[in-house]
Amino acid sequence: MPQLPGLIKGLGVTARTAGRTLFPKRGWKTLIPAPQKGAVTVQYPHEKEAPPDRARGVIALHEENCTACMLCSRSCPDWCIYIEGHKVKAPPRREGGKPRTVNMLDRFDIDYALCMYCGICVEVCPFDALFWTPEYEYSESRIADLLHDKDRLGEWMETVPDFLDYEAGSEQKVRKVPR
Amino acid sequence: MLLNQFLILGAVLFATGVYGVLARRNGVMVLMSIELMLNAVNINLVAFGMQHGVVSGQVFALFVIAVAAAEVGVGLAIVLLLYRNRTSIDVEDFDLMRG
Amino acid sequence: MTATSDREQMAYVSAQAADARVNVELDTGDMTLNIGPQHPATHGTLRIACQLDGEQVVVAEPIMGYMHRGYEKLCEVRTYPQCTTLINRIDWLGSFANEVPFILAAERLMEVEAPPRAQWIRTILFELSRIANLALFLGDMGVQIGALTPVFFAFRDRERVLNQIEEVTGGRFHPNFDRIGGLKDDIPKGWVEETRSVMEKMRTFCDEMEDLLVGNEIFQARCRGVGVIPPEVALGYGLSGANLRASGVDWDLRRDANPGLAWDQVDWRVWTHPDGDSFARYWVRLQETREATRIVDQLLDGIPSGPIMAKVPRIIKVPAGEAYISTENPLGEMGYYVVSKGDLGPFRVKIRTPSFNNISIVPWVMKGVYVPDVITILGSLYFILGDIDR
Amino acid sequence: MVAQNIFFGILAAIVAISALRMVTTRNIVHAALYLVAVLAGLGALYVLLTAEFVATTQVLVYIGAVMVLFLFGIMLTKAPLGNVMEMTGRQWPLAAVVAALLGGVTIYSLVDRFGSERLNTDGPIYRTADVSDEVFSTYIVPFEAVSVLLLAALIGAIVLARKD
Amino acid sequence: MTSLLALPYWQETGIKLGLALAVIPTTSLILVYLFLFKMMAFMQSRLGPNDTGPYGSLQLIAEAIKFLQKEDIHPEQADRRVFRMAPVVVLASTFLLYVVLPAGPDAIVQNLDTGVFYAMAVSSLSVLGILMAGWASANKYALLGGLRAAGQLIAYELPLILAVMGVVIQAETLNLQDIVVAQATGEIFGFGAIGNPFILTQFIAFLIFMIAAQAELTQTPFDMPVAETELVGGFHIEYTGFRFLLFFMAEFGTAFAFAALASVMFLGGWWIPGFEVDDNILNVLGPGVMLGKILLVAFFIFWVRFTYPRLREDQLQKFAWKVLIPLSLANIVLTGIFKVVF
Repeated sequence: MPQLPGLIKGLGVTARTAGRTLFPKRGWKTLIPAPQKGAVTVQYPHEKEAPPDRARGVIALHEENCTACMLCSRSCPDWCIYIEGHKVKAPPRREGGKPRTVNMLDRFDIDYALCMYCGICVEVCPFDALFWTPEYEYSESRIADLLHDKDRLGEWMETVPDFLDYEAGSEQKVRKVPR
Repeated sequence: MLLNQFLILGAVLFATGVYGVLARRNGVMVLMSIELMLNAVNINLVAFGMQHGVVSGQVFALFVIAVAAAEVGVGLAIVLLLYRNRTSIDVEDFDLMRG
Repeated sequence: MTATSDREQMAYVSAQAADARVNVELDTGDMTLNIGPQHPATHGTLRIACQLDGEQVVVAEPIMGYMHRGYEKLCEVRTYPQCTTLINRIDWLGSFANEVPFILAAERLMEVEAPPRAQWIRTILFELSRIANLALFLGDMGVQIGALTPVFFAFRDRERVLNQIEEVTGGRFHPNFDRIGGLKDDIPKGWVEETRSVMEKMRTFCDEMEDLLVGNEIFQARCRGVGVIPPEVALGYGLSGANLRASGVDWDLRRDANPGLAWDQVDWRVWTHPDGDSFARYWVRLQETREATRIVDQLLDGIPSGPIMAKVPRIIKVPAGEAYISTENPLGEMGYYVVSKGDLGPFRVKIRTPSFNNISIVPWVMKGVYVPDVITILGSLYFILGDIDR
Repeated sequence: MVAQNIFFGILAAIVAISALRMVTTRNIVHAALYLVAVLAGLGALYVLLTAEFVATTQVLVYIGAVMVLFLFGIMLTKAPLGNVMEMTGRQWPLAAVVAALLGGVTIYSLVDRFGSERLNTDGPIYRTADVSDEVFSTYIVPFEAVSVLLLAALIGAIVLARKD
Repeated sequence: MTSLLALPYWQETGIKLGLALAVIPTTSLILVYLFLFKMMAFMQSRLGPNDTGPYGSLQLIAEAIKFLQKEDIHPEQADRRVFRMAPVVVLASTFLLYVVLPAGPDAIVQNLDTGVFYAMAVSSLSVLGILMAGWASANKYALLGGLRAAGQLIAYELPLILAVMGVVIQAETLNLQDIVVAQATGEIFGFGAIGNPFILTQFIAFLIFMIAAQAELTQTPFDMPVAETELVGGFHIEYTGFRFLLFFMAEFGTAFAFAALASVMFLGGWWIPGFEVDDNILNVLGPGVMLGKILLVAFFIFWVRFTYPRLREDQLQKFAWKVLIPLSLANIVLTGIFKVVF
């Protein structure tokens, strides 16, 4: 078969794509134009994309686990985590034990205007207090509002998905999200 | 309409063209003034053609337009050549032949 | 090689003309056209100062630094894990590939080696980011010379690759997934199958590009014979990556100097093209994208089981020493020269980015070309601004 | 007839003023654009004189080709934006006198000869077909000559404008 | 002509001109919505504008309103008068084109004897506006774009006219209405049920016409005057707001006009097989048929636009002078021979 000229082939590609967009395969309804189905774009405000579970959308804080150890704050590459705490005497864990000194968290702010979403803080946290959630709809019109305090960060906790199972051959253990 | 309307307009255009050719220093401007004169002739041709009820006036106007196009092509080529060689299109600069 | 000698002669003549202009300051009516700093063809803030004669370029000089972010200096005041967040942002289209050489250099200094599973996953992600990067080039080249549609196809299909990267690393553009001694996490269940189907789609995308652009007569007319770089000149200017391979130099760090990733475990080949013109550069990159999908397919088949992290201390202190590791990144040879004094962070990081060297050939290759060819050549040299000004 | 006279007045004013501005303006691109106005006005006047083919040719050749060529040439020779003082030579008063004399003599003789003779509007109206009939019968030799002239001009222009 | 409610001449002309004036924004709206917004989006697996109005059909109106709100900016160095006039000149050229486009036996603004010739002459006016815009913007990119546009439009004017010549020879008339009639009454080797659309007998001319029209419209394989990635918009780089809108409207209005010319000259215009040529019903049905044919032609114009990369300036000139013009001359000779023989 003689080679088709590239010019015509190119037209074929675009026409085919247009056809596929207009008439996606939908069973017996295939011949009814349905670009809404055929287009690969997501019409954002109307329909929302579901990011993967591991997507780094926003950081959630499980406040009970935080000991204000400052590890996350120190390992942040652009120092956007602000932690303040004070020490309190907590009742002993067991009857008759010594009263413990516990760090109480006064302030835990993440400035998302500075955050680079690298996830180092989540990784270094030794007490499972920080989690990524795929939520992404928290843009603000004022840049100062991007500073999330610990209540706001705590609210994100509900949206944290469970950790995924691993592919076969992995020796990693699936962690649990504290609820 | 008077015949003279057109003829006098042609005369005015022609005189303006003559002024342009004589007074202007820029080569392209001189060419354009010549176009003006040719057009002054054209309107006379067409007006007289209508006055006498013959089609030759229009035919000659067409010939003039064709000749003008040829003239502009060559003229502009010369001007561009001058510009390239002398980086100027001022006709008063081109006085190499002056003794 | 007559084309070369003609070109050299022309370059010589125009250099003479340029010298004369500078020395005598005679206005010969040439026009200076600044392509950039804000210009669609420079995809970023690069400026090409062109001296034009009509539409012909007499001298073209790339002026860079509009987006310099001082990453080498910034790395000096950060710990090793923090550095990878910055390094991600050098070549932002193939960002996982950026992390690898730096991490490898640090690993060499610490004398640890990532476990095989980590190496395989690293290689897969490396190739995925290569595909994501090159796919955009394949479409963008069309835009540079006026075809609107390919770039939309490129964005459409690159999205799938980015999704795959995101599913593993959590980041689409800045994965920050590589760690000294291994990887941050293992791959989730079902990812391998999904990636296989995505690779299938990417091959379809490559076929579409072949029909839309490579086979297109107009594209060939625009690219063939435009911006010819002979092999010796390419080597002389330190070109690397597909730009070098398009000049017929069979050189690929993945094969020639594998720094410890899984490329030697699979069967693939290095594509070269003898012409050295813009078309050759496009063609080589197209074949490389295909080859990368094949590499990924093979790697997916044989991911070894095991841990993904070697034994490294929780607080990473790198022993004193120096190491230079370079890998074959999507854009070319990317190398990190890491000097450590035994601290938490590097003492000095020198980053050898491919785009910086690739773009430095612009004054040579753009002598005597037309303005539209400037765009073609810029597009086919394929640089990323973050990669020039890091 | 009134409408025609009004239109003639408007068009003639445009033509004459544009022509004057053309030879007096200091900006060469403006001059070319004024010439475009002159030519367009003349084209409209041809329509008034029932010479539709000449009018269309005027637009096609003069405005569409000749003037574009002019502007092209002007812009290739790097026409500066703004006014240039040295557009008019030192001898312009003399030129003005000559032109005024020429115009005065011509107009005087025209008025003297034709006076208020009316334009013969009842004569036959020649459409395009008649013009072409005339061109390709009576004037076939001049037509061919013009063709050869155009060809010669074309070749001449190419030879002149070539770089080598 | 008298059938049009027997209005005085000037009123009739006024109405017709008003209609033609209103048609330009409408047609460019149709083309932009159908092709630039929707078809291009589908060809790129997108959806296109979707929010404004049903299926996003009011998007262009919204954009027009947006353009109207914008400040009218002149560059500091610009030649203001010329700068302001340029888009009007371009739009005027488009408008004058609409004057001779027939949409039915009587539905035409002015049935000129030399309709084809007039259309060619008028369409060449837009070069003037483009050159003015390019020069007056005081911008190197704009000037380069203007010069490129001028060079290109002059070069492609010739094949355009020469391609039309084939049709003119076959129809034996320059009048666009008569060309339609000639196609309606013509027959190919005795088979006259669908008339003789000249696309069948003048296919080479049709191809040349479409290619040259593509170049005249500066659509993609020939869009180097506006080339976004090279000249960043070329001659209209400095235009904002309403003036840019004028350029935009002119671009698509002219595309519509050229598609209309093509459908009149090659596809049989407003005639529908099975009707008498001067049937009054065609005045009603004709515009619809015309619109369908125009959209078909425009579809091809834009299909090519969205698919191909652009040529280089010298390649474009070479293509015009070395391929198109000889080909169209050969077509004229062939047509002449066939005309004499048959």
